[in-house]
Formats: sequence, C-alpha cells, structure tokens
Amino acid sequence: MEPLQSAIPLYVVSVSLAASLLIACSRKAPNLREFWTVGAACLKFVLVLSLIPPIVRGHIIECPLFTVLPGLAMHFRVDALGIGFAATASLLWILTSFYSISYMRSLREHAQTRYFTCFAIALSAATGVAFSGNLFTTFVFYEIITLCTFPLVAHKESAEALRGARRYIVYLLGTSIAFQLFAILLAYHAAGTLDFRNGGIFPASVSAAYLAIVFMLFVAGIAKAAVMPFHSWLPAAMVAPTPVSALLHAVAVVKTGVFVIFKVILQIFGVDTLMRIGAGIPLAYVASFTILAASVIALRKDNLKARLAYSTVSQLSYIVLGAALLSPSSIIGGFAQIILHAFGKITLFFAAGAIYVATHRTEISQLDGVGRQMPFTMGAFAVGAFSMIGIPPFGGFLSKWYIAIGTLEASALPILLVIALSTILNACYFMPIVYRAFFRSPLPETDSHHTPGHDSSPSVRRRIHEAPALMVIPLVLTALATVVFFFMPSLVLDLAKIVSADALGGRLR
Amino acid sequence: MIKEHAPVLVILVPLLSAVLVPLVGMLRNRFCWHVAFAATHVSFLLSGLLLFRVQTNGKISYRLGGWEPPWGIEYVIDELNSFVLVTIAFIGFLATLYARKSVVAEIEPVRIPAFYSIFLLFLAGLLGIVITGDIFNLYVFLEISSLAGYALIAASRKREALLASYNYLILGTIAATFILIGIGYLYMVTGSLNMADLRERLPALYHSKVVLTAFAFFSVGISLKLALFPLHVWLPNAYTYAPSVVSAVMAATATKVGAYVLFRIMFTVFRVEFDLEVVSITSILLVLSSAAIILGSVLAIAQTNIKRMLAYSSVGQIGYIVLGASIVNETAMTGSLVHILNHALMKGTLFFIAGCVLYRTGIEDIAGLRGMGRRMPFSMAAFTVAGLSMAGVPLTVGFVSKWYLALGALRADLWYLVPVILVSSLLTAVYFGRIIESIYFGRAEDGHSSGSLSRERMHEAPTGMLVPALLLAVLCLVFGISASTTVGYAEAAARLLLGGR
Amino acid sequence: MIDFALLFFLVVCAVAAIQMRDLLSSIMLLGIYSFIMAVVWTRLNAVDVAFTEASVGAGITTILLIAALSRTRRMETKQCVPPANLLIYGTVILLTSAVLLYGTLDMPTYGDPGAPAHSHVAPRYLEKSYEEVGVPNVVTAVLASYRGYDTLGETTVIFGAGICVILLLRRKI
Amino acid sequence: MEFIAGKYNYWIYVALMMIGFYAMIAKGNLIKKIIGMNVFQTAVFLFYISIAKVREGTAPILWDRTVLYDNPVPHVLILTAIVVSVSTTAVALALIILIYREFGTMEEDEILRIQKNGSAVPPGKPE
Repeated sequence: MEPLQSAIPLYVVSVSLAASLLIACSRKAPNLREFWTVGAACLKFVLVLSLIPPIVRGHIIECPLFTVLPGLAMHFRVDALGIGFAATASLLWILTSFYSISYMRSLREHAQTRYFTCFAIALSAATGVAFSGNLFTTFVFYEIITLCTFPLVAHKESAEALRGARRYIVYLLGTSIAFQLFAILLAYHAAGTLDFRNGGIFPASVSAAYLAIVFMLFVAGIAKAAVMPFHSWLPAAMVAPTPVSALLHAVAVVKTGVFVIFKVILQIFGVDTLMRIGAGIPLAYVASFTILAASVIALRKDNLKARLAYSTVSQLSYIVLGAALLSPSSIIGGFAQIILHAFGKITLFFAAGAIYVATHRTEISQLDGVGRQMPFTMGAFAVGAFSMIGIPPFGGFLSKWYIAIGTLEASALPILLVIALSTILNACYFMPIVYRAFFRSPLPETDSHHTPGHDSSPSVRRRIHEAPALMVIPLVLTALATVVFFFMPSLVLDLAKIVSADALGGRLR
Repeated sequence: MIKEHAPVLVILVPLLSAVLVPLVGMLRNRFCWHVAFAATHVSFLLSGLLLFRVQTNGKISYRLGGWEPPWGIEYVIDELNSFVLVTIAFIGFLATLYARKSVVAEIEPVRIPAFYSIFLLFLAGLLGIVITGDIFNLYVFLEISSLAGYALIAASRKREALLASYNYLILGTIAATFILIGIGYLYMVTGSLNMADLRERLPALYHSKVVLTAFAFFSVGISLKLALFPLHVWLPNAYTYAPSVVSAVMAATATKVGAYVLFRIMFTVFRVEFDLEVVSITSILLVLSSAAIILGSVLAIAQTNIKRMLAYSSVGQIGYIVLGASIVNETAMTGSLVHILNHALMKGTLFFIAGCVLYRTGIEDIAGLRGMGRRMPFSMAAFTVAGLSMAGVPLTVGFVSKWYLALGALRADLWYLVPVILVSSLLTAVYFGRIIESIYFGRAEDGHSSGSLSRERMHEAPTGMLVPALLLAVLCLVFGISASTTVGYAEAAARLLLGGR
Repeated sequence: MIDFALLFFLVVCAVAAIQMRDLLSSIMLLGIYSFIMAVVWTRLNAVDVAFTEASVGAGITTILLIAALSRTRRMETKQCVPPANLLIYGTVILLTSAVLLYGTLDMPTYGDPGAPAHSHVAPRYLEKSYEEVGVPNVVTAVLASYRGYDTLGETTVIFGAGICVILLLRRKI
Repeated sequence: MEFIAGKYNYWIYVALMMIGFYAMIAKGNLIKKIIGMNVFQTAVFLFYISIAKVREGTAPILWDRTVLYDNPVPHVLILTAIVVSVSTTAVALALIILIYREFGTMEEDEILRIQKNGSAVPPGKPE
C-alpha cells in the first residue's frame, strides 16, 4: 500500500509540546494549568486514534518535517509498531494526568508547574520516538526524554533525589552518546541512510563482523530498555514521585527503549540480516538472563517501588526477547507485551502511589492488612500482579503465550524453560504482597513517615481510607483494561500481526 | 563603488574608525561606543555582501593599488575566507553591542576611548589576516591584532591579567617571529610572497630542506597562536583574567583565525599532497588534536572558575577544529570549518553569559551559580542551550560539527577517532551537566539568607548585554536545526581546500 | 674579513647583553648590538634598513628601555634556573637550531645572483619601478606603491602601539 | 671554505636567534626577556637582509642600467618588521611598568608567588 501524507503525527507530537508551554505560562492558576494537561492528553489521544484505521488497513503515514543536514532529516513515519506504542502512551497519559493532579495536590508537592511541564514534554518526545521515520529523529527524541525527565526524577531536590537523578542521567546520556551515537554513525557510514525500512537498510556487502559490532553497540546504547548490565538507572530513578515512575518508568521511558530496540532489530537490521549474522539468539540469551536475574533481585527487595522496578527490568526483557527470537509469533508477543505490560505495570505503580498517599508507607513489610482498608486499590493491584505473572484471564497471558510459541518456532527450547521459571519467580515476588494485604491483620496504624516511635500515642492514630477518588478510578480502569484485553485480544493482535507481517516481508500465515 | 571596493573597505572601516575613536573620545566619552558600533556594523554588512558575492560569482580578487598579483598585494576572497570573515565580523559586531554596558563596569572611563580604539584595531587585524592573499601582509595584520590583543587582555582591572598578557606577548612574539622565518625561507627559494603564486611555484621545491624548515616553522608558530595542545599554556590565564567582552571575542574569533591561517598554509600555500606525502604533518596534528580534545575536557572538569573552565574547554574545541584538517577528507574538513562558526556561537554565548553573571553578581566561581536559574532565567537559559550544544546534543550546532568530524573519521577508516570524539562529548556533558544541574536545582545556601534571595528574584542582566547573548544562543539552535546553509558554505570551502579529495 | 669580525662581534654583544645582571648595562649592550647590526646592513647595501635600525632599533628602543628602567628596578635578581627546566629549554633551543641549520643546507649560496629570490618578482621592481612610480630608490618605490598596504599596516601598528601604551598606563591601581 | 663563506651569515643568524630565544624563555626578569626578544627579532632581520645580498651588487637605488642591484624586497619587508618590533617592545615595556607598580618586582617567580599568596604590598613603590 502506498504511504499517506498527513500532518497529524506532527500535531500529535506538538499538542503536548504546546501544552507544556501553556502549562509553564499558567503557573499562577493551578486549575487552568491542570485543564491544559488534561485537555492536551485527551486531544492527543483522539488524534492518535484517528490514525489507527488507516494503519489497520495497511497504510503507512508519512510526515516529513525538515532537513537538518544533507542526509539527516527530521521525519515522521507512522506504522503499526509506532501507533501501538503511541496509543498506549497517550491513553495512559490521560489517566495519569488525573492521577498526578490528585497525587500532587494530596501531598502538596512543590514545583508542580515544572512537574507538569516536563511531563508534557516527555510525552511529546515519547510519541516523537513512536512516530520517528529514521534513527536520527529517534535519537533526538530519545535524548529529549532523557533530558526532560531529569527534573522529574530530581523532583524532591533532596540530596538523595539528586544522587538518583544524576545516576539516571549519567547512565542514559552516557550510554546513548558513547554507544548509540557511535552505532548510528557506523550505520550511516555503512548504509548511507538512517531511514527505517522493513527488511533493514544495510546492503549485503557489509561484513558480518561490522554488523555484529554495530548491533552490540545499539543494544548497549539503548540503555532505556534496561537490558542487564545497563539496568541500574531504573531502580535509581525510583526516587521520582510515583506518577512519574508509573507513566515514565513503567511506560514511556522504558518502552521507548524497547521500542527503539524493536525498530533497530526489525527495520534497521531486518530479520534476514540478523539471521545472517546470527545476532538474534545471543541477544535472546542476554534477555533471558536479565529476566531471571532481575526477578531474583526483585524477590529480595522490601521497598515496594524497588520491587516493581526490578519487575519492570525483568518484564522489559520479554519484549527484547520477543524481538530477538526473530520468529513471527515472538514478534507478535513482544509487541503485545509493550502494550499489555504497560497497563499491568501502571496499575501496580498507581496502587503503590495510592498506598503512599493514604498511608505514607513504602515498604512491603508494612502492608499487612492494607487490602481490607483499601479494597479497590489492592484489588486492582492483585489484577495487575496476575497479569504480570501471565495467568489467564488477564492480558499478560497473551503476550507470554505468543512469546512461548515464538521460542518453539525459533527452536530455542532453553528459553521456553526460562519463561516457565520466570513465571514462577513472578508469582513468588507478587503473591506475598497480595497475601499480606488481604490475609494478614492490619498493623497498628502509624501516623505517617515510618516513624514507629510515635505509634504508641493514640492521638495520632487515624483510620486509613482509600486514596482520593481521582487516584483510585484510574487504577481501577487500567486494571479492568488488562481483563478487557484478554477477552478482546484483537485490539492488540490486529496491530501485532501487521507488525510481524511487515517485519517478515508478509511471510506470516 | 561600495560593491567594488568592499574587500578593502571591510578592513579600512574599522581601521580608520580606530583612529577616529580617540578623537571623538576627546569630545564625548560615550560617543566612542557609537563610532565603534557603526564601524563594526558596516564591516559586518560588507562581509555579508562579500559572502553573497562569492557564493554567486565565485572567487573575488582585489588588487590593492592596482598592481597585479605577484608584484602588488592582493586580497583574495573565496569560499573559505568569506565564511570565516562573516563569522568574525558578526561576533565583533555583537561584542560591540555587548561591550557598551560591560566595558563601563569593567574599565575606568578615562580608558574607554583607547579601549574601543584598540578593540577596533584588533578586529581589523583579524579581518585583515583572513582576507589577504599575501603572506607578508598576513604577518603585518597578525601583528596588529596581536598587539591589540595583548593590550585588551591587560585592560582588565585584575592584576593577574598583567602577567597573563605579558606571557602571551612573549609567546605571541615567538609565534609571529617563527611565522616571519617561514615567510623568509619561502621567499628565499621562490622569490614570491603571493599565496597563489607560491602555490604554483612550491611543488617543484617540495623536497628542498629550506621549504621543509619553512613549513615546520609555520606549523609551530601558528599552533602557538591558535593554542593547539601542548602550546596552549598562554590561553587559560589570558582568557580568565581578561575583561568579559575581550574573553568572549578572543575565544570566539582569535583562535579561529589561527585555525584559518593553519588551513591556508597547509592547503592553499602548500598542497594536500605535501602535507600527506612529504611531511605527514597530518598524523602529527591528529595525535596533538586528539590529545587536546581529551585533555582539554579533562582539565575543564577540574576547574572551579567559570571563565577558566571555558578557557580549557576552548583548548579542547580547538582540537576539534584541527582534527578535521588532519583527517584530510572533505567530510571531516567540512566539520572542522563549520565548527569554526559553531564554536564561535557557543563559546561566544558562554563567555557573554559569564560576563553577565559577573556584571550582576560579581560571581566568578562555578559554585556561585547555584540556584542562579531563578535569578537570571534568560541568561541561564542561554547558558544551558550553549552548554548542551557544547556537549553535542542533537539539534544544536555542536552536534552538526561532531557528526561531520566523526563521519569523516569513519570515511577515512580512522574509526578510533570516533571514541575520542564521543568520550570528549561525554566529558563535556559532565562538566556542563554539573553546572546546569546546580543552576536549576542547587540552592544558594551560603552567603544568601532566604530573605535576600527572594528579594533578589529575577535580577537579569541589562538588555544590552542580554540581547547579544540570547541572539547567539538562538543561533546555536537555528544553525543546529537547519544546518544546511552553514554546512553548505563549509562544504564549498572544504572542496576548495582539498581539491576534491 | 671585516664582515666576519662584525658578525662575530654581534654574537659577543648579544651574549653579554643577556648575561649582564645590571640591566642598564644590558640595555647599553643591546644598543651597541643594534648599532653594529646597522653597520652590517650598510655593508650589505641595505641603506634604508640600516638607517631605520640605527634610529629606531638602536635609538628609540634604547630610550624606551631606559625610560622603563627608570620606573622600575635596575638590577636583576640572581636566579637559578631549576635543572629540569634548563633541560627543557635546552632541548627546545637545540631542536629549533637543529631545524634551522638543517634548513640552511639547501639554501642558495650567500650572494648568489641566480638565487630564485632575485629572479622572480624583484627584477620587475628594478626594471620598471622608475617608470611606474618615479622614484629612483626602489625600496621607497616598493614600500610606497607596490606594497603600500604593508606600509599602511605598519603605520597602524605604530598608532596601535601608542594607543595600547595609553590604554595601559592610564590604569589606576 | 667556500661552503662556510656561503653559509656564514645564516649560521650567525641562527646563533644570535638562539641567544635571544634562550633569554625569552629561560630568563625570569621581564626586562631581560624583552632584551632577548630584540636580539631574537633582529637576528631574523639579519637573515632577511642576507637574502637580499647579491655578489657585486649595489644598493637598489637606480642610477645606471648596467649595474647589478641587490634585491630590494627583503629591505622593504624588514623596514616594516623593525617598526613592528619596536611597537611590540613599547607595549611590553608598558606592561612591565604596570606589573612593577602592582607587584613591586620584575621577577616572574616572585610575581607568581605574590599572586598565589595574595600579598598585595609592593615593597618599594616608586613615585
């Protein structure tokens, strides 16, 4: 099918960019400011939705922007892969907006304007990555995300927050300059172009060793995908406020990373080239290692957000694994995981934030009986956890199923075992939380801020309620969504099949 | 008439205005600035006209006094120097704009007429170096600008500036004399002083020991002038203690002219074949510039004074400019040449802002910038943009140059230079990142009680100083987002220098 | 033979001027050095240059130096250069002189009328300058006309130096 | 012998130049450096004038068509260079006077020491 020309991708990206300006300008009027956030989020989602039908029909949407240098252009090009990511991110932005507003106001956080401004820019850049038509555009938006999430991670401005934020930026910026940019240069040098193209851009004359080096540099350079050993920025980033962790570190930022890996594998190298140089399976093993190792670490974390962070590291590698296996089903599974993991993980983070707002508790060992006091929150948490583990009837099952089939197609049996083992590990680190929350009697309620010395005083005792409705509703919705996805898999799989067919040159079924 | 004589007017306008300024200064002190402003403005417009004419009609040759080239002095304006000329004239123009407030704060009123006069001479000297096609004439203009440069540095109120200027004078004189020796040696065996004529006559003599010696002395002399590592020793002190506007102009123009002269000698007077096959100067420069790139960045990290940090970073950036020439292909050369402009934009912004901060708060240490984002939001935004650009963030000018340099290195199969470039980008990101973080997230704890901080909210630099800085910062973005124009000029110049290699 | 002696004497003067601890004597020796240089140049038929050197080099420079000395101190403090530094300086100087001497090997013999310098641009000045400029002294003709812009630059340098000195000496402590 | 006669001037110029060069980089006294600088530059001028010499040539003042003249070009260049050299000296001396006023000394190591220790008292302030 011939590509369609449309300016809508540009609008999608600039909606939140414009919103960030408006937000910054209305720092004196919080309600107006929040209106901009919500309005932009809704508008953005509608615009993204309007792009879906042509894509499902098999079109590709082109939107050239401008040329920076001869050979380097900013260029949008929307395909099924990109629209899936963009739709997820922009839908979740709406929910996160409500959640953030409530969260920030409940905790009376400082610098809220900066927070919402940076948030909007980050979303803008995430869709920019989703829509980018060449590696240069991807790289630009990738860096914008890194830079504009720095203030979000450092939001508390405490020494600890700054330390975490510094680590975050050093890792992300460092790897992207030292490795990713190097890889891009090498790719441009060999191929003469950076445009994404199904089947890859490298001419057959490029040597396998060269390509292998470029591939390794890419994997190392895209640290946002948190493949070990380049994962440690993610736990460090957990010093950020919870909505940031929820949307950015469970969805936008890390998904940007795996999305770029997906793009690089499928549209820079191409399945055939990677088969030729045999780079897929080694990467699959690295990803498998990450899946297991991160799960084991997650088991040992008592801090709820830290456990979720390591769970993210582990789950992201499923996506990388799906792409690395280079088989039709695994690609479908990897793509589905991008979307399904987003919904599951954001539910978990939302719940963690709600718990913090309601109880000021951050450690898992303090969660005894919370489920009885906050049934909706913890109910949703349980749903999210089930989806993560991959139990039917929750969405997470779909992606794992396809990846598992993919391992068979790629005849990589050991990896199937890894998936099985990891499912058990997932259950091991999620189920105790759910158990604790519902089946243990509540702790003596402390006032707040984990100061156990004060809990003897009866005057500071107070009952724990659910968090504000604006926080609970989004997390219930996302939890419901994971169920919906299981029963209406075509929402995800239609796009996934296009992605897979594009990548394999229509060889699917 | 103007169009015809533009090549000589570019020089003569600031030169004669320099004579005019002290006379005007006798009447009214503050008119000096007006004269300087008008002169640099005219000079900038003329250089723009020349660039335009070169781009449309090709090389311009202007015969001074009407004598034909090898006998008389010739000004030659081609793709290379028209580009450098505009860069210098533009920075000079903006600096004059900036100087109005800055100079009043840093220099006693009695000295202002002399200051502007010298300032104009300095610019005229630089422009003259760039425009001339005669190698001895180049020496004369080099001395004009150098003498003016020494005095400008010493015009600072800081007493450390005196010794810095003196040391620069000694090294600068050694450099100039070395260049003079080179000229003498070439004259001895060719009988000519005209660059184009030398280019024709030299190939037959490439293996003459006289020519080799001449080339060695040119290289060392120019490297000293352009502060190529390890001959950069004069630069940090000079830039640190000079008046703000002088640091900015010198960092943005003087070293660039040095690089220009190096390229002229290496590729116009001598030919590429000579550099590659006879002396292999390029491999020496490759090592030195790589060392400069890395060590400049490392030393910059270690500094606590803002201007000194910027000075060391200049050492590294000069390395980039020379690196492109030592790779010897069109891509890298393009990167090098476009970096002449790009670095002028970035470093100009940074030094301008350092001056703004000094003007408003008297702060010179990096630690003092803490929390400055709230007090001087526009200045700090410009600083941030330029800092990011120095680190080579895409869509800023810094990225453009580095892209071409790295790509050029790959095309020449010198892949190991790419890590050098990337590592130095990382180091640059570290030292600028640190500052940018403390600007926006640091709290100015010491010395300021919270009450005085809130009173000091928004204490921006005066418009006259802010506007040039912001303009440069905006250009950092504009030429980073749409680099085709600047890269186009640089590419044409690179083709000219390397002759299609 | 006298030329050889003069040149030798130059070296002696230079060494003495550098080594003298009394700066005033140093300056006087420098003046003598310049003056001998002027004599050498006269013998080399560079009359104009010799005049200039005698007046500017031996005259004005000496006066400037003495004027500066009168505002500062006359004696140089005894200093011992650290051996490490001496080694560096020694290397730099040996290296530079080695390169220069290497260069002299291929030079046209001193006074050779067929040297390229005398056969390319200069002949035209010698042949045509009288018709074209109308001054019998070729040096003046070239200075004033063919390379007039160098002379403009030269004047600018003097002017610039004057202004520089004004700029500097008006500094208040 | 002819070889020596053919190069003698050039060698002397190298020797003179190195004497000046040594003073410029190794001497600690600022005025000594300037003296060295003059020796250094004048040596180079000697080289230029030597280039101009033609055996049996006369000063380039035209009076007879048949006579062999010296090359006038180096003379012209050196006339300019001498002026430049004196100008540099003047500026350098102005700097020295200022440094002496500020630091009370002309020895580089002492100035550096004063700068480092921050002592501002010029011991024997003139005027």
